[in-house]
Amino acid sequence: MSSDKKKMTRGELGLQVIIFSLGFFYAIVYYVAVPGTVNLQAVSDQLLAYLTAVLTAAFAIGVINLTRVHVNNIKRKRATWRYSVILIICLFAMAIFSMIASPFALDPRATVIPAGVIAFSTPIWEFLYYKILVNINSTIFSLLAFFIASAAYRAFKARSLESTILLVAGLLVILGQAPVVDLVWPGFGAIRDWILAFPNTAGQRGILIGAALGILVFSVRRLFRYPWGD
Amino acid sequence: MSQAILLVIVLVAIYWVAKIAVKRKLKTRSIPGLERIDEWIKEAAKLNRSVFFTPGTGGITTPDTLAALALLGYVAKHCVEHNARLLVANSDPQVQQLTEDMVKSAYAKAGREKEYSTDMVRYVSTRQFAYAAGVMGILRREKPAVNFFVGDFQAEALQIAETGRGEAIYQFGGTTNTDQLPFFMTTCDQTLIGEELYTAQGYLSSDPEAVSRLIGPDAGKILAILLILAGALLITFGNSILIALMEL
Amino acid sequence: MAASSLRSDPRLVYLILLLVVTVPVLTHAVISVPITPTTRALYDFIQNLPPNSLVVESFDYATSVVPELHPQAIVVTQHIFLRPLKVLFVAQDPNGPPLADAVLDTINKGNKSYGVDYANLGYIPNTATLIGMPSNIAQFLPLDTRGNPTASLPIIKEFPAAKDAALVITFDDDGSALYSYLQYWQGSFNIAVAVGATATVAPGFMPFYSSGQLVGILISIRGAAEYESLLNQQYNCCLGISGASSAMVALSASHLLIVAMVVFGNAAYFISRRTSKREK
Amino acid sequence: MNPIDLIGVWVGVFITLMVLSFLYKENPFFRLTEYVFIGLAAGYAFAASLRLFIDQALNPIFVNGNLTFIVPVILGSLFYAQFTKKYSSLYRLPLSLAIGYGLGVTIWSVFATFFVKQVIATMIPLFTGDALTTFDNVVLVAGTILSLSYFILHREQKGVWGGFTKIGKYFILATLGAVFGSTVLGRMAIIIQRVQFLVGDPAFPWRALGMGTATEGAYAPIGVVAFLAVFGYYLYRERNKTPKAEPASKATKA
Repeated sequence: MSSDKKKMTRGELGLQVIIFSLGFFYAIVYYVAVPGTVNLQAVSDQLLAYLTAVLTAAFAIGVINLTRVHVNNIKRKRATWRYSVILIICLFAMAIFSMIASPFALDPRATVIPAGVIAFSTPIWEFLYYKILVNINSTIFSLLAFFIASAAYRAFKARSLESTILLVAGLLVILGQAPVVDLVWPGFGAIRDWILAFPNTAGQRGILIGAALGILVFSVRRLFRYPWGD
Repeated sequence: MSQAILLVIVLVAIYWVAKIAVKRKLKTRSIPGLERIDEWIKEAAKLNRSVFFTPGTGGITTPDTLAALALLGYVAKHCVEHNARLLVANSDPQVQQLTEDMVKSAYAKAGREKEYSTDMVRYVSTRQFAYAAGVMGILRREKPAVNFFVGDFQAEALQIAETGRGEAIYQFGGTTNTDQLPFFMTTCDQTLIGEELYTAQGYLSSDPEAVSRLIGPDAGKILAILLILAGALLITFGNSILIALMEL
Repeated sequence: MAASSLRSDPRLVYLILLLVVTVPVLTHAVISVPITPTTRALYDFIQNLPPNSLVVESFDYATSVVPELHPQAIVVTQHIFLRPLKVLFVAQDPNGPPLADAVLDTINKGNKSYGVDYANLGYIPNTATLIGMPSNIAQFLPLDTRGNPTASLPIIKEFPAAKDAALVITFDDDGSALYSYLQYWQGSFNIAVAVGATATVAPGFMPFYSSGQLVGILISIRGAAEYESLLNQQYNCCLGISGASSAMVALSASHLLIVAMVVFGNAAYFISRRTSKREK
Repeated sequence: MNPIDLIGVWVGVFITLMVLSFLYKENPFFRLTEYVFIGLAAGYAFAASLRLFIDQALNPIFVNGNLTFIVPVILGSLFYAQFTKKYSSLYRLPLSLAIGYGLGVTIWSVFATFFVKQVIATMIPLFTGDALTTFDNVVLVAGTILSLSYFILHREQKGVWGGFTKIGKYFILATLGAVFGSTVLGRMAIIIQRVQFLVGDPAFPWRALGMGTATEGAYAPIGVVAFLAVFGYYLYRERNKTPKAEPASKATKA
């Protein structure tokens, strides 16, 4: 998997110049408070406005990819093609109703879309969003509560000193978190707060600083050479 | 302003250490439990039970997945040597292609392409819980001797870890996702914690350039340790010059 | 026998958990909740904000963690409306705007009116917009969720730039929104930052609380229940508006179940290991 | 009593139980909710990003008459070149703008927020008047340094250095224990709210979740009974279909 040092094509060199100049500008614009010369802040804000315009133009990429994948499933009659039909119907129905009657409606003040259509679509959109979308997603992660309960019994063993430390710290935090336990002995809550405030903060900082350096090196290397190919 | 200078100092230190690492062809430290992998694979061959490997739901650009594939190369090589049966399950289509080539070339290198069969490397599903359900199904049916689940994992890690603990003899895990690490630590015999996952890439990689990219940041970590020590000692005696300097 | 049947089929454990949670919920029992320091810190900060300060509430969570963060959003928003404060609603998740509207539809808004005391400016699409807001809100968020031009709203005339905000509180499920506010709003403009966090990511935010970068952290549904009881003590109102307080007995029961499961699981494990050692 | 909200409650109950049915075994009900969710979420995200494109890119041109915004719109349209065969690499031009800007902003902010601020925050006195704060500070400083040392990759963890990294690992394990304990709180909160919903508990925040009011909510249990009947019938038909030899739970094929 070694990345052989192949030469950048002319096109890639051009792109790298764009990446480096924009990257370098935004890396220093907030560090270097250069009074008097060109007001960096104004330049940066104006450039930001243009960049935002470019980035929002990619609004349809996600839907195009998703539609292509599932239309493919339907054409090839894959095992789950009926589900793909349902997915496509839900996708376009929600897109249309959201464009008419959601907080992202394209014409909330009914200048172009007749007010009657908006009034008709609002309850439908609210039904699709609050009563279906929110409910599905609110339940998916509740499955994990059950998996943790069964894993707690079947898999979380104090097999070594290391897993013992982890389990003891975990159980102390769980006890400290359960409100009723505090009625038995408020010390549990204090132990939990202490574990979260000190050993946890120290360990998290070790991980955080290590990760920050990783991201830093990862980003600076890409300023000089963005790996388009591999 | 001082933070900009410190940023330059850290970057220069990292670049300098990386250069030394390339010149001296340094290696990252050994992965805890690497030698145990060899014993486990030998035992799997002896018991005629398979070795199972799954790299999670990440794509080919996800750092964790790339590190996991480096480990897969190592495991595949040893499975061929001890002729233990390797079984790989994927969630990402591109990772599926990549792992097929890796296992095939492991057999080709030992001149035994004939023994490679397509059902060794299986594509399960891109959907998180369908992937978990599929892997759990394989673990229950195959009852592998060793279960490797290393790479990019989210909430589905717990299901795989629990089922693996029930079915496999040994379990080897690794990810940088701190939210899931506790479930790896309590159910695995050996776990690569956070950045340690990348030591797998560094230790197994033959390319000194790749290894230097892992060793370089050590300079930043040592610098952070020295700064903290100096700052804490100074402030203990009431002198906050270093803090003031860094907050400029 | 019970131990082995639990080991073979996890579905029995699922049933036990379901019962242990359902019974307390059916009893509607409510118990007092001790206050975590990070919750009180946030409550005191909002309670002591000078009148007419601007607070920015950022809804940055997907629908998957509604049970953990929505109760927090309800109690904090209710607190802000009980005090003479102005509030702008924004979101770094597309699900933020409708969830903010639903919260506004529930709480008691007193005599505050839209556009003057509060406004929902909708979705922040990317970091570029987020960085631009402290200098000029209307330029980067031109329309609110009701289609009115942002610049025409009285609250924006009074606070044209987000750097005048006394506090930004983000309800965040993975840290990305929180880090963006810490890096771009606090880093350059010293705006106070607080977070309502899901329980899984809350430990990861503790280093920022201990370093003073965060003025408070609410931890999942328990944080909401604590905040709700603080509100009740001060304003003698709002008990039960978020559903968090009535979940505390079930929370305790489920936690004790997990502890029991780990303890018995390990006991069974050590006994079976000792008997297998003796047989060897 | 609003009939739409009442139907909404029953639909919500059915959906919640269709997802929870995965606990019994993976089945078509669960798969249906997954596909419906992916479709609805993508449709909604599309409308959100379209509205932003109009606000941020088209309005400056057509409402404010600022024609300079035509350039970014043209550049942005190149994103769609990736779907063509011949010009597919053109999408890299607007992408490079996003990448360059992203890298610059990341470098500056990650270093300031995650490195500098955390290092400064750990510069705390190792000896203070009060014994408890001294202990806490030592734990914080030593813990941060030692857990950071665990992630130093170029030295083998042996001898004295191995001792430091081992203690560092214990701090990391305490951290992971705290994450484990907190995760239990998070997951239990979710199942508790779902149970509040299924039993029609008035304490459930009905209005704040757009589910009408507690009066309609009280009818939720009827939905639960209805679903159990439907699911029971499905299992009954499923059991008869598969030959007796195969155990029922074999259905979790990949």
